Amino acid sequence: MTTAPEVALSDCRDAWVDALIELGREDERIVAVVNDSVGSSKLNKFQDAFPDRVVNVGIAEQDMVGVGAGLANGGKVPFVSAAACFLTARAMEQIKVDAAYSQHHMVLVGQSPGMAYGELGPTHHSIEDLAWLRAIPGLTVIVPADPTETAQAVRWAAQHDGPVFIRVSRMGVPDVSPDGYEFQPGKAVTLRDGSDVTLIATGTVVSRALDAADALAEIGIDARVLNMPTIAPIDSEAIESAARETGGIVTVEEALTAGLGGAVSEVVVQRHPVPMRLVGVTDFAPTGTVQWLLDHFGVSRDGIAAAAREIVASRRTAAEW
Amino acid sequence: MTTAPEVALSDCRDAWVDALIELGREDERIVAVVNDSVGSSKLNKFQDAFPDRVVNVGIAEQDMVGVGAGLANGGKVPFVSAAACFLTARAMEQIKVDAAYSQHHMVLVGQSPGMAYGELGPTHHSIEDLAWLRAIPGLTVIVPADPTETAQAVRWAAQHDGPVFIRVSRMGVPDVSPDGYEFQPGKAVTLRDGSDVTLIATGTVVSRALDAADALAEIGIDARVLNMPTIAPIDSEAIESAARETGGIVTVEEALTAGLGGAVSEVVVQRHPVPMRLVGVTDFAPTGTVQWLLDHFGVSRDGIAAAAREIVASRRTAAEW
Amino acid sequence: MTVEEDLVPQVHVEDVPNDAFGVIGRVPEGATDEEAVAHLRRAARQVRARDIQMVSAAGLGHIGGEYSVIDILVTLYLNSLNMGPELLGDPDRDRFILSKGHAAAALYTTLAAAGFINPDDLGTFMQPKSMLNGHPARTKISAVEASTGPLGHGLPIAVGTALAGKLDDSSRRTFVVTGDGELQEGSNWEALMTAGNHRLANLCVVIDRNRLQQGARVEDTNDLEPLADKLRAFGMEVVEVDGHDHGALRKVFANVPAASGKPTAVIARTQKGHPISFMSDNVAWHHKVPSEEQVKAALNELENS
Amino acid sequence: MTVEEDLVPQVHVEDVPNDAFGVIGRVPEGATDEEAVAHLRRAARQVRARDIQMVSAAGLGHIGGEYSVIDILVTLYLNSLNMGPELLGDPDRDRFILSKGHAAAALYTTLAAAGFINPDDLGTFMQPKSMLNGHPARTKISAVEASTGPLGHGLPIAVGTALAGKLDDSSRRTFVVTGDGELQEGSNWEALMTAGNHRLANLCVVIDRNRLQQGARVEDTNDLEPLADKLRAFGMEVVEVDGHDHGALRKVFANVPAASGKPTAVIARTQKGHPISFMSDNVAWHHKVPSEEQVKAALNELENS
Ligand SMILES: Cc1ncc(C[n+]2csc(CCOP(=O)(O)OP(=O)(O)O)c2C)c(N)n1
Ligand SMILES: Cc1ncc(C[n+]2csc(CCOP(=O)(O)OP(=O)(O)O)c2C)c(N)n1
Ligand SMILES: [Mg+2]
Ligand SMILES: [Mg+2]
Repeated sequence: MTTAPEVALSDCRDAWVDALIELGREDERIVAVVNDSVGSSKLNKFQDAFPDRVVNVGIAEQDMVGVGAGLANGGKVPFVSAAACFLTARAMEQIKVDAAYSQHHMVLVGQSPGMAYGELGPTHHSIEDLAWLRAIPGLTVIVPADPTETAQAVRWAAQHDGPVFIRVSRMGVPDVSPDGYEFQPGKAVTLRDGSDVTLIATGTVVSRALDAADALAEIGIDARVLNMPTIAPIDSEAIESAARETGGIVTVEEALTAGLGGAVSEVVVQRHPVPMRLVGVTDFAPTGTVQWLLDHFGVSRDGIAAAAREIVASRRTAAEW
Repeated sequence: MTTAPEVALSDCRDAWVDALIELGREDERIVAVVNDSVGSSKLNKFQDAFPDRVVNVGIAEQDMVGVGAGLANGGKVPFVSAAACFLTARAMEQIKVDAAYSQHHMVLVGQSPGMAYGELGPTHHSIEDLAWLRAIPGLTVIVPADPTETAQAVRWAAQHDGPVFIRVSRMGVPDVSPDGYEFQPGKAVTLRDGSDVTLIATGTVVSRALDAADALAEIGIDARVLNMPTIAPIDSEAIESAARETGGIVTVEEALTAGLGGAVSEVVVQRHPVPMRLVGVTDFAPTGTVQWLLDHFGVSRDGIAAAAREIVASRRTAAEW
Repeated sequence: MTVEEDLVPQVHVEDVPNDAFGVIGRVPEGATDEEAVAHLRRAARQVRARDIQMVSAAGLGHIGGEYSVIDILVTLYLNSLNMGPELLGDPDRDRFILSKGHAAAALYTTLAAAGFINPDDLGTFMQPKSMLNGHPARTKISAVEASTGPLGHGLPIAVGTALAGKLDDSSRRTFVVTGDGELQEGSNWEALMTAGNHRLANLCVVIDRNRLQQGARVEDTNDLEPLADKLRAFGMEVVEVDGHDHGALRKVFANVPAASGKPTAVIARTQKGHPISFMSDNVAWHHKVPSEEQVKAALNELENS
Repeated sequence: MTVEEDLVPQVHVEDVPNDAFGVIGRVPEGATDEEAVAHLRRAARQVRARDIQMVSAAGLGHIGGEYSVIDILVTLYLNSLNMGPELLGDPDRDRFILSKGHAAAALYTTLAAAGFINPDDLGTFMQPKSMLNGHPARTKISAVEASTGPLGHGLPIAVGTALAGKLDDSSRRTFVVTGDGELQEGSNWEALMTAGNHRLANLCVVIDRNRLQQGARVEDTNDLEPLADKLRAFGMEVVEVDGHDHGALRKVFANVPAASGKPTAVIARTQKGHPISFMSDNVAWHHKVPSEEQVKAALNELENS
């Protein structure tokens, strides 16, 4: 085992709050709405800059999202920010009706999603959010992979006249965006070209997919890596091309596999059926840190690489028939 | 056009309440918990029989599910019954934590699901529930197709030591269960054998899949029809066999296609990739009756048959290459 | 078969009386109290007449809760709200949100009476692709500020728009109508707490206190009493009023914002199905659909009311 | 990196004091008031000592809200609850639900003191696959009646189990502890309304009134006052008590069910971080993790308390 070079890891909440402060300076309509989550959303700096523009409704998520919709009706551009688990599970009908069905211009910011809360346990994990929210018509669902993408997604959502959900990670992630990257809603980003198999990853674990591609290269498998920052609407074209051109797909997410995995599967079977493996969370987690849990569920360099190898092997066997 | 023979249609709520009354007689622990939904759940007869065993918390779905969990802790077997849209969207975190994560023995009964509320509009439609609930670990999700299956599912859930969600339809449905049918959790039912393509349907629209198979037979396509009453855990074996043996699958549901369609897609890509079409709801509905809306979204004899023909045609084209 | 069959009679749409109905407009400037009340009474009568025809023709609706709230809606739209079709683009316009969205037909009819929607369009109520579906949708009708239907959504939204008005020093007032059964939803108490603590004097919560909910009396389901005490403990300025008295309602609405600086909660004593003899205070009429005969009888009673 | 880094000091687990800790057991039968209180005080001191060591070693926990609730937990488990390891299978046992599940470490330590879990297992707190994860899970520990963590769940569940007891004419009483910030959740008001209307005298809601929530004082976030008025208007028998006074708590809990036939709501005045000088009433200590030095200083203060 060679020691990996030290990679700087960032908490995407820093990029989120810095972007929000910039937006706040440019646009008076920007407000934050929180559920006693100023600190956990890292909004203290925003609150210092704009003390009147933080609406803290206390521990009341239904009210929080409803108030957000009302602020939008009242001419504001609300960023409703809370731990992803509570925001989505507790205010699901408000997200469906007040945000999505009503097509209000409001941004829902799911903080510390996936298993970021680690040892705090499944009640605090937000592993269902991607599957849940992609099943709400009219809601754009974005999962940024690093600080660059986080800032750009926040900026894009601020001017998009419709409801958006953004997952903001606290787990340290390395930069994965190419130089000069510009986030485009609904568009996948090719991080690495390849022809044997495609790894489609989203959010915090894009870097793990890149690591897996390195591991696969070592054994002669040439993996394409796509970052899929938008889960809904999903980039069907990029998925179809990946299926056609590489003949197999592994999805990778810090969420139940009905999230990104489900979304990609639905495109693949309808456009160009190829073998897939869905790497992600498969159950309520045991106690453990987020890193331990990701490894536990196989959302790891080795787990992803093994899934890709299975696909390639099954294809080879099939070809030998 | 020949006139279809008159078919008797049933409101599955009658089977639900009759089964519950029988269970109530056998087992003192059975109680119903409702949100001002005695009438809409057709529970009046149960309430007449057991006036003390209906807990009506009023219009308060979070409390309703929490109280249900508490009743389970207190030794009761609660059937928590409310319109599916409110039960699932409004009490999502209670379903996740109090029912599923806690593995309480309780039954969640989603009444009038899908687009049964027709013209009352998307706020009252429960098209997301299957996608949402199948993404909750540890929760069994059942969608009965007719009165027989409804009664058997209710009976099974009453003795299953864990949380179960059952969708109970009010839209009139014909009988589709074979004589002597016995519901088995997690098991698909072959309603019609066939070798060219498989239609996998669930709930209210199983009969539409059967109609479509008739239509396909007329043009020489031999369609297998599976009723898939359990969405989670899904019957991976039946799906894999269908894929292997018929080479193509159409899913059919009165729900967003991320429900049954997503669940089947995820199995297909991982076990045996074949072309699929996902027939179901794809957006918030315009105003209209449930029948009009089902046709609008192509969840109709013609829409399903067309989807199956597309698959068969694409395969023939591929074969001709 | 989308509602209990026994609640839906066989109706021949063409036989349902279909009164001509036109824009009625606001109480004229400078009207005396008496003139204003007469205007509102007349309007309410016409709105009720059109409403029952719509519901009967559609075979769907919530006539009981529509008749209990119509006097409130008419007083707001034709008298009290600083809001009219010409003000829809004005950020400072007053806002109105019908949280008990199941009374949509009453709202649509009132909006037509106030000139927001074409009275002819009322005939499309519940028809395929109509903008008038069973619950009001903001994406379909520009005068609808919030999509409602699931109970317990309107009040938090109203708190948000009131809060935005306060942040902007706007003259905007926000009125929201909830059902009484609806107050069993915890989301409302979250919102009331927020409104009270933010001292949103520009907010007025009107509770349609008809004492019935869908399946039974409120007190037999999960009682709200002592309601005024609850509201006061959550920071509201509480006013009680006869919810069918246009003159009294006008005064109450004119007092918003309250001198105390608190949000106003109006407990409007109403009756479901008011004033129809066979519907009033009768839980069966929550969403029962009137037959042709019942429509005629109701229209007859309305004419003589 | 699962909590704010500035809240988590570098801790060398092996240097955190790790006191021996054993089952303490209930107040002996026939103990005088003084003896009982002495027993509970001693137990609470030991529970606090073990708790802070666990949190520091794990690098995670909610020490502020744990220290505010420990006297309540200890009084319940070692004195007031009709519940012990031997009663776990008894349907009529009293139920206890910690709705503010973030104080899990305090619950685990108390459960160990009461003999429900092996004191040695406390060392696994937050470790991979431990049954002691950050919030109590009923599937992992048989003494845990309800899985909690998301606020606003415990009280509706408590209402359900109390209701079941009432239906069965059981002697069971149900106690539930909520935070004060937690009462901003509407689900609690739904449950209180249900409890009040069903006159669940066998239910006791204890509010850990430490006046702080996660990020700020409750009154600066969304104030609860007048809290007693709110609770009374929702049908509760309201009792106020010093939540760190074991003697007073014993009496309050002994009065359940209340003579009035109403559910009891206990407003337990507490302090977050009590009684540690540098933690008390300090919002920073909601989920800050103590350093080795702070653990030692706290243990020292506890010894002299
Ligand atoms: C969240 C939610 N739960 C249940 C319903 C079903 N529902 C529609 S109207 C109604 C009764 C409402 O009673 P109330 O608020 O008193 O209204 P009103 O008497 O004015 O009709 C119910 C339970 C709903 N629309 N939303
Ligand atoms: C539904 C929900 N929203 C947010 C949180 C995050 N959270 C954990 S503890 C806490 C503060 C709780 O304050 P309080 O109820 O006063 O508890 P205590 O002061 O006793 O710690 C918050 C907001 C949560 N656990 N659940
Ligand atoms: Mg009412
Ligand atoms: Mg507190």
